[in-house]
Amino acid sequence: MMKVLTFGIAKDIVGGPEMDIPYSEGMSVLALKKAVLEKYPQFEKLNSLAIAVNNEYADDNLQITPQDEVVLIPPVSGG
Amino acid sequence: MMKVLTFGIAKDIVGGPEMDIPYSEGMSVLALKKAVLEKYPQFEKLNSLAIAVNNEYADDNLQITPQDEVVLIPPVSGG
Amino acid sequence: MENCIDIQISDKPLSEQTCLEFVAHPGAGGIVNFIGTVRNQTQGKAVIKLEFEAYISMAISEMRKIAELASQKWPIQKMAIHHRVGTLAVGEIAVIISVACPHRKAAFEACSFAIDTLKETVPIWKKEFFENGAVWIAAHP
Amino acid sequence: MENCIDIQISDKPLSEQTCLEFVAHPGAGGIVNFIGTVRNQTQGKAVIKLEFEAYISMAISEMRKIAELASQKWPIQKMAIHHRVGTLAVGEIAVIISVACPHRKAAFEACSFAIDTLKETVPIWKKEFFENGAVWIAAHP
Repeated sequence: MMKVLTFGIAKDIVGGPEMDIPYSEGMSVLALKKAVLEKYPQFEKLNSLAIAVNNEYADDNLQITPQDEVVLIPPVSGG
Repeated sequence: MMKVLTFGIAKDIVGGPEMDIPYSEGMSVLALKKAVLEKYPQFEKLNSLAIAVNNEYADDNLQITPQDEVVLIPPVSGG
Repeated sequence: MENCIDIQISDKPLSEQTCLEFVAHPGAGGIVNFIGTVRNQTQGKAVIKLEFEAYISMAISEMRKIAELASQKWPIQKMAIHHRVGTLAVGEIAVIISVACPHRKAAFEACSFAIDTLKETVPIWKKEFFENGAVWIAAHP
Repeated sequence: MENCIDIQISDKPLSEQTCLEFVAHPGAGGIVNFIGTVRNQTQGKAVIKLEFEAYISMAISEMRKIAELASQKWPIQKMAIHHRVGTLAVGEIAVIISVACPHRKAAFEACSFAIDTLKETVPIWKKEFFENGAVWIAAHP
């Protein structure tokens, strides 16, 4: 399992500041997104859902390693 | 004679905060400008020379009355 | 540009004076500040208060990227971006962006670019509280 | 708009805080400030100090016209234009223009319009002092 951090509405949907997702070696960001959507279909209703890996927006094809800090980024609304 | 107030470089050219110009009834702003340029040809060298009558930029054909506050406006450079 | 950029996220009230003092530069001819404040209504609904949550480490990194990118596009001498987090009342300052440039046109463009980009990329989330509920802004269509 | 416009010409240092407090408005979503400061050089020549002279009654009137015209073009909630006169040192504030609007784009456009127009129409004159002389800015081609 890997830990995925949540903020904003993602924290409300998940019911806490993090969630666990089954991890498989070489897992891509796209695969992670699919796993998140499967567990919490409410994410489908958001305007967007990005993934940050180690403080950077991650492309769908980036491979996640177990040491990475992985964060769900729902639509931002700062400023 | 009528009093014409000066500011900025106009004050330097005239050598003081005001100058006297011969006044004739119904005198236009254009006629005033010509009288000023005749007395102080250095004004020809400026980028522009506007006339304010009673705190408003005045058109060349405006007629000046003896009660008006008349001011030479050399190129402005505020801000 | 390293020492010419000041990025801050704070749960204390932001100070425009602090930003202005940071961007002061003897060669600056124009300083443009954008100050985003909490509005009293959104689409006609009265806003009671507002909460900002940030993924702080990444938000700092994205704000710095904005300042660095702006510095490549315009001749920026100094730039400060401060964002508030936590609970804010109506009228409080949510964000300040200050840009000093030799000439004003660049300062206007860079400041406008920075706030536009901040609203698109920086992981900070705003929750508005109304009489009868609360909404995470921009979350849903 | 009468009570929503604050026009000042002063021989004392200008305060950004004063402008910001004036333009504060519960419906404001974006406040844009332009701050013009005295630069340390003009075309490579070191500036020692600067003097502003104003035809005050008309300058106030022209500054008010700018704010009123801007208020017709953009949905301005509050606007302050403060200009300094007298002797200023490098780094001192010559002018502050603050604009509060419901949305930021209008505030940027109105503030930029106001400083551009001020430089064209308001009867204020700047004399820059160098090591070896002084020049009335913009007077000659």
